[in-house]
Amino acid sequence: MTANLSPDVSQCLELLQTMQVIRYAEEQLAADFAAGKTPGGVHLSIGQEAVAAGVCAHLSENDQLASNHRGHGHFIAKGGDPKQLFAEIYGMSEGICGGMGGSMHVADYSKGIIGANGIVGAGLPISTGAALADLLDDDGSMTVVIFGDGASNQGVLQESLNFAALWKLPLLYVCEHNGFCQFSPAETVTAGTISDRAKPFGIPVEVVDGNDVRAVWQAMAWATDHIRSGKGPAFIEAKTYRINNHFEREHLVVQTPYRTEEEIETMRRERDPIKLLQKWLKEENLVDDEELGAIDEKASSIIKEAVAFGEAGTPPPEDIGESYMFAGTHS
Amino acid sequence: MTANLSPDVSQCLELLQTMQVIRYAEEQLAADFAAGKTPGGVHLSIGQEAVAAGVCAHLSENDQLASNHRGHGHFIAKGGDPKQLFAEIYGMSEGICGGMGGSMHVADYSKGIIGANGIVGAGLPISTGAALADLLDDDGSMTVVIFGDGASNQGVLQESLNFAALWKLPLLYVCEHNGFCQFSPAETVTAGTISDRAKPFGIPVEVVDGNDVRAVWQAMAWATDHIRSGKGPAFIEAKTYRINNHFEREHLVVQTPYRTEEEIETMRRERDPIKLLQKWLKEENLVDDEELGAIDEKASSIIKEAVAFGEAGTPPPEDIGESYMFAGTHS
Amino acid sequence: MARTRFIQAINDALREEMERDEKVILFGEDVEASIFGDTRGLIDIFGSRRVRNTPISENTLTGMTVGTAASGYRVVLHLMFANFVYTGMDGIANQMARARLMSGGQIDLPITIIASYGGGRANAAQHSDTPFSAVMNVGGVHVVAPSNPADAKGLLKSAIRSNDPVIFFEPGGRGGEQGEVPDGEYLTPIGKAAVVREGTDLTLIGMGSTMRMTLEAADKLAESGIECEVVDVRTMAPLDEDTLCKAAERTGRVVIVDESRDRCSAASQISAILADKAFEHLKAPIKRVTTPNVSFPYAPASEKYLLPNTDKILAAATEIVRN
Amino acid sequence: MARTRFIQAINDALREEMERDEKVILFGEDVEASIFGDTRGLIDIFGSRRVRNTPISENTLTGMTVGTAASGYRVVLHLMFANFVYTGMDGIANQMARARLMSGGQIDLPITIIASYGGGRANAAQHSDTPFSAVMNVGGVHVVAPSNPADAKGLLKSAIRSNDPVIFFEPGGRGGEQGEVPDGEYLTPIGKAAVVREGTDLTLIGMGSTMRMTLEAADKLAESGIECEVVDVRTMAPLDEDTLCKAAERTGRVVIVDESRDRCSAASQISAILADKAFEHLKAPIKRVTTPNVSFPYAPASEKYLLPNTDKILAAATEIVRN
Ligand SMILES: Cc1ncc(C[n+]2csc(CCOP(=O)(O)OP(=O)(O)O)c2C)c(N)n1
Ligand SMILES: Cc1ncc(C[n+]2csc(CCOP(=O)(O)OP(=O)(O)O)c2C)c(N)n1
Ligand SMILES: [Mg+2]
Ligand SMILES: [Mg+2]
Repeated sequence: MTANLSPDVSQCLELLQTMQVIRYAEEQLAADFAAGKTPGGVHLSIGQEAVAAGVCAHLSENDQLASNHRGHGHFIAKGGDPKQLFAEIYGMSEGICGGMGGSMHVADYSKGIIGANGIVGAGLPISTGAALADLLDDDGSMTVVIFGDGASNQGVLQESLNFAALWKLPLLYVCEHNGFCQFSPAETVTAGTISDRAKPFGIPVEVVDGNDVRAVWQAMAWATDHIRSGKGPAFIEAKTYRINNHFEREHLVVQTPYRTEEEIETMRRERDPIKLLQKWLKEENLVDDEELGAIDEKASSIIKEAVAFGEAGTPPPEDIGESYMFAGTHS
Repeated sequence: MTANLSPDVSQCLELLQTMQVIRYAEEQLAADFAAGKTPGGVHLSIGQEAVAAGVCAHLSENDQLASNHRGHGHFIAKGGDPKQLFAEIYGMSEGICGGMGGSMHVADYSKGIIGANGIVGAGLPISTGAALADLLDDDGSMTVVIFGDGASNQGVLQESLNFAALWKLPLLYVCEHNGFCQFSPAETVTAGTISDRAKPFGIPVEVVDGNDVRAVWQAMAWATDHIRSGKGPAFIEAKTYRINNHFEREHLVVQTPYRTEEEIETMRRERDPIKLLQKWLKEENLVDDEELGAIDEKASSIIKEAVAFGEAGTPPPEDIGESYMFAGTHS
Repeated sequence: MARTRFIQAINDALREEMERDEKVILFGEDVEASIFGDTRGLIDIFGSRRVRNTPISENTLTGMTVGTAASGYRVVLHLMFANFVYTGMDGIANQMARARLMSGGQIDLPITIIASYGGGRANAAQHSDTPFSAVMNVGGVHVVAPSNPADAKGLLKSAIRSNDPVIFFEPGGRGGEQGEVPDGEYLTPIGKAAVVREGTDLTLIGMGSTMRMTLEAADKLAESGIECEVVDVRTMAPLDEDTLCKAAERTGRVVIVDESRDRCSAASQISAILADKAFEHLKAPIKRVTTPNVSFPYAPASEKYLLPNTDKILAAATEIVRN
Repeated sequence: MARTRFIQAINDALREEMERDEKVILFGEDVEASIFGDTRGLIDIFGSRRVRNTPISENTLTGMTVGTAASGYRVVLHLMFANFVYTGMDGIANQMARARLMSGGQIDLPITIIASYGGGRANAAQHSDTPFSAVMNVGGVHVVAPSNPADAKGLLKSAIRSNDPVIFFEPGGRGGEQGEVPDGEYLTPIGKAAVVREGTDLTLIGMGSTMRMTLEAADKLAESGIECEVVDVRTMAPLDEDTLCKAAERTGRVVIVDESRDRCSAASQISAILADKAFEHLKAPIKRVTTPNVSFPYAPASEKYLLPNTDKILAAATEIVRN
């Protein structure tokens, strides 16, 4: 890591804002799922918001982001509209994908959000192709792929690293290591340190505390600098922790706990990325309670608005599916 | 590498014998293909015999070997019967696979030869499964998978390394790096040093001169010692060179050469593993010309016999295919 | 007989077969915790040697089974969602389906793959497929899809004992459905369809997830005096052509109900067989009630619109019975 | 019109489309040297920016196309042998076939995948498949298979211009076959079958690699006074049901010839469509001449035994014409 740049106060407040919007969104979705308001399941990233926020702070709409099944935070941080997110997850035609994709498939191509994905690891080939387009465009844009520790065991990771290294693709790998692959603790299914897997390809690597949004931001400063200056791909492994269940139906299917309540409580208490940033800002006397309250309120109101928008949506016509299958046009 | 053991003279002579049998087999097959005697194509390993010989010298029939499309040498070195090999490649029912497999699919499970494979990289998952069986059997047997530099770009390599590391599988990876992936020089499609890809998984690695059969033998002494003592997988990268075309039809399809004739000639002259071993044995005064002549003659006669056996074969019945599809039995 | 939940019947089959033969091993992603419940508790009985959680690596998982099975183990791989058949397709289509013939019959491949298929739960386009066709076409693997707990148990036990690869499709979201399961040990044969209702006016052929609606349709049709012969295909590969043809011939009118996307579906294959071998007895067009060639939308009504249902069966039936 | 080799027609299509639209790019394993000759020389004309040799990584290759195409490029991926469709199946079945619907139509996916299929050259069980079915069933990708150089050129040009994914199957080992190719620019429409011969007694439906034998059979049948209507399917997805039904109705007797393994083949799908929509006009069982559900043996005679051929078509025809 060469860039030593840190986010300034206003950048920190934006990061905080983003994380809080994500948090409110997902707390709402947890409640919505429990209340039967979401037709499908949801995978929440509560506790992991610093990765989404820190990564996307360095990206413009021209940059592309491929995400995974746990992608609400990435969507919001990359500039996706929370209103369209909620409408989508509620299954409404006002949703960003017209209600066709749902939680696992949110995408807004106009903002470079090239899709969450239900196939673990599938963002890797897609982002490799997107980065090839960036390379061909040669306009300084880049692609980021966010994937989990579990996804790192899909061979497409190695395949993609090889492509990226060979072709010097402007591609950033962000492994969001939240400690678990579904119901398996990471170390039981994932050997070694994941980011080390990039090293044989000559791809530079940074491991950061994924709950420290400033650290993520800083690593991103380094990575984007590296990539945008034409030096090829980079890899960030962000160590974080999944607070919620794998999905909100987990309590119905998992009978033997794979982690302790105590561990979760400790993480929630001591490692919450939002609290950590708030604490630091206050310790450094960079904000007062009023400012923090305003951010909190704004975040909350954004999500309230989003929920209202979603609730006011209309389900897509029953027979709509076919019309989305093909462009039916040609050049 | 801890084991410093070298092959003794009689072991060297066996290695030489094996390499020469392979060489004669493949020179014969080159001629056979040109003469239209083999129904399908053949991929020859001329110049790479030291890998097959050196690796298999350390294996018993209880050990399993998964190979690739360039697998005649591996078959012979692991104890496969050259007669059955030729009958197979001639498409005869006396072939080791009844004429069903052909060059790319030779296998003799009774000798632990669990199959060449036409899908590049497919030996990796299969050998992972075979090594799991070894682990469950717990009888000291192990599995070896030989694959090319090109195959190393299939994601199943990474997937398999992860399994092997996690479960401490008795699995040896042998990358036969012959400089080319079909018509692409390795460095154009393969980033970095292949064996480094095993390191993030904590798998120990050895890079050897794959044209020096004694070096391969020595690396195998280390690797088998490591694996058989229960320490889990190991990885050998053997650097060698493919002398012949990718397949014997290549001259019909490749119009722009991807390597110089000069390079090939130099390798043939200076790096032939058979000549190298013969030279060393003579320089060290370990053999005389008569002994060398006898080995050569024996190899030649083994292949003559094999050819005759193959030629005397009978094509399988036209309608045989279906009968091989299913066991149709149950436990 | 005992009323048993679908998922419990599968779990019982696994447990019984693992008890019966210690060569049976089970692996797959989270088979210990078991997302669907079908492998739940087996780790406690059989331990980590025979029950193994794996990394997410479908390509290796399917290919691995070949190496382990050829070495003498009976391998059960749980693939979780049937869409992951595509993710691990090479191991199925290029390896396990080919290895026996390519070796000249040197090896047996006692492999069972379990996968949960089907739509209707807003799981969206990557978790709702019914990929019968993908595996039926490869040749070299048997394909079964039980429609009730008894067959689930009996077919899975047969699959595990078979010395050939079998893909066992369980209908997603039906885990809680109950059915009578015979006491004691029994096997449901692979390759045999079941005539589950006799009738003279119309033949309904269903399979797996579509059997319940098929039987419902038969009930409704009976109310209007149309007596249906109903067949449960149970095994898609090999197809029990004999039973299917006879059932079609008995009435001369056929509706086939399959949750697959229509193009190259199991329904289409059965239709093609009947249009060839039972043609002389047919009195009306062969109808297929399948899923259109469309990806599954997330929005529930748009998804449901695509899936087979009782009304669609009735509509198809009415068309050819009037006819 | 100019006599052109099959492989040359494909090469011409690629060159013309790459000249026409600089957004067209091509990648795949050894597309520079070109094992089949179809992409040969393009590197010299268009350079390494637009023509790229790749590593052997089929899973990434198929998935990549989605990312590059959604970003505005027209991507041509050469997959080499059609069996590698299985190796890269996730990118096809779970990604490119789904991404448009899942995004609510936000993106177009101008993707063309070229793959060479078919048996008969002792390439054995992993290099001889005709996996029409695997891709026909997924929905969301078009599937074409030309039978002659003119259609090869016209269909490939249409595929490259299409804003939707198209899988272009070229018949293996037919590269040298010559045919008349129209001068100047032309397109063969995707989704349209061609009636290539008119007749009143029997309808033969072939596609891709089976067209030559199908036409040969028609010639032979004509010698015995049986006049065949012959259809070249050309596009397997979407199927031109209209043309197929009309051709079937004209004679009431149908033989469908497809190199796929039979179970869930394109032939079965066509048969199912006819058994539904053309039923009233059928006078005889619908026959399929396909490959049995068996892996391809290496031994040439044992392999040939499985493949469709003129005699098998004649046998099927005789059965239903006598009938
Ligand atoms: C190909 C594939 N295999 C399995 C699954 C089921 N699955 C969904 S999420 C998940 C765990 C993913 O773990 P990780 O990549 O660490 O992401 P996390 O859920 O921890 O954010 C699994 C196994 C899937 N969706 N796709
Ligand atoms: C999955 C797959 N993709 C592509 C091919 C075509 N192919 C056959 S051999 C080969 C090159 C393999 O290179 P390497 O692994 O280095 O082995 P080598 O031929 O050099 O021994 C390729 C691309 C194949 N057989 N299988
Ligand atoms: Mg995780
Ligand atoms: Mg090589």
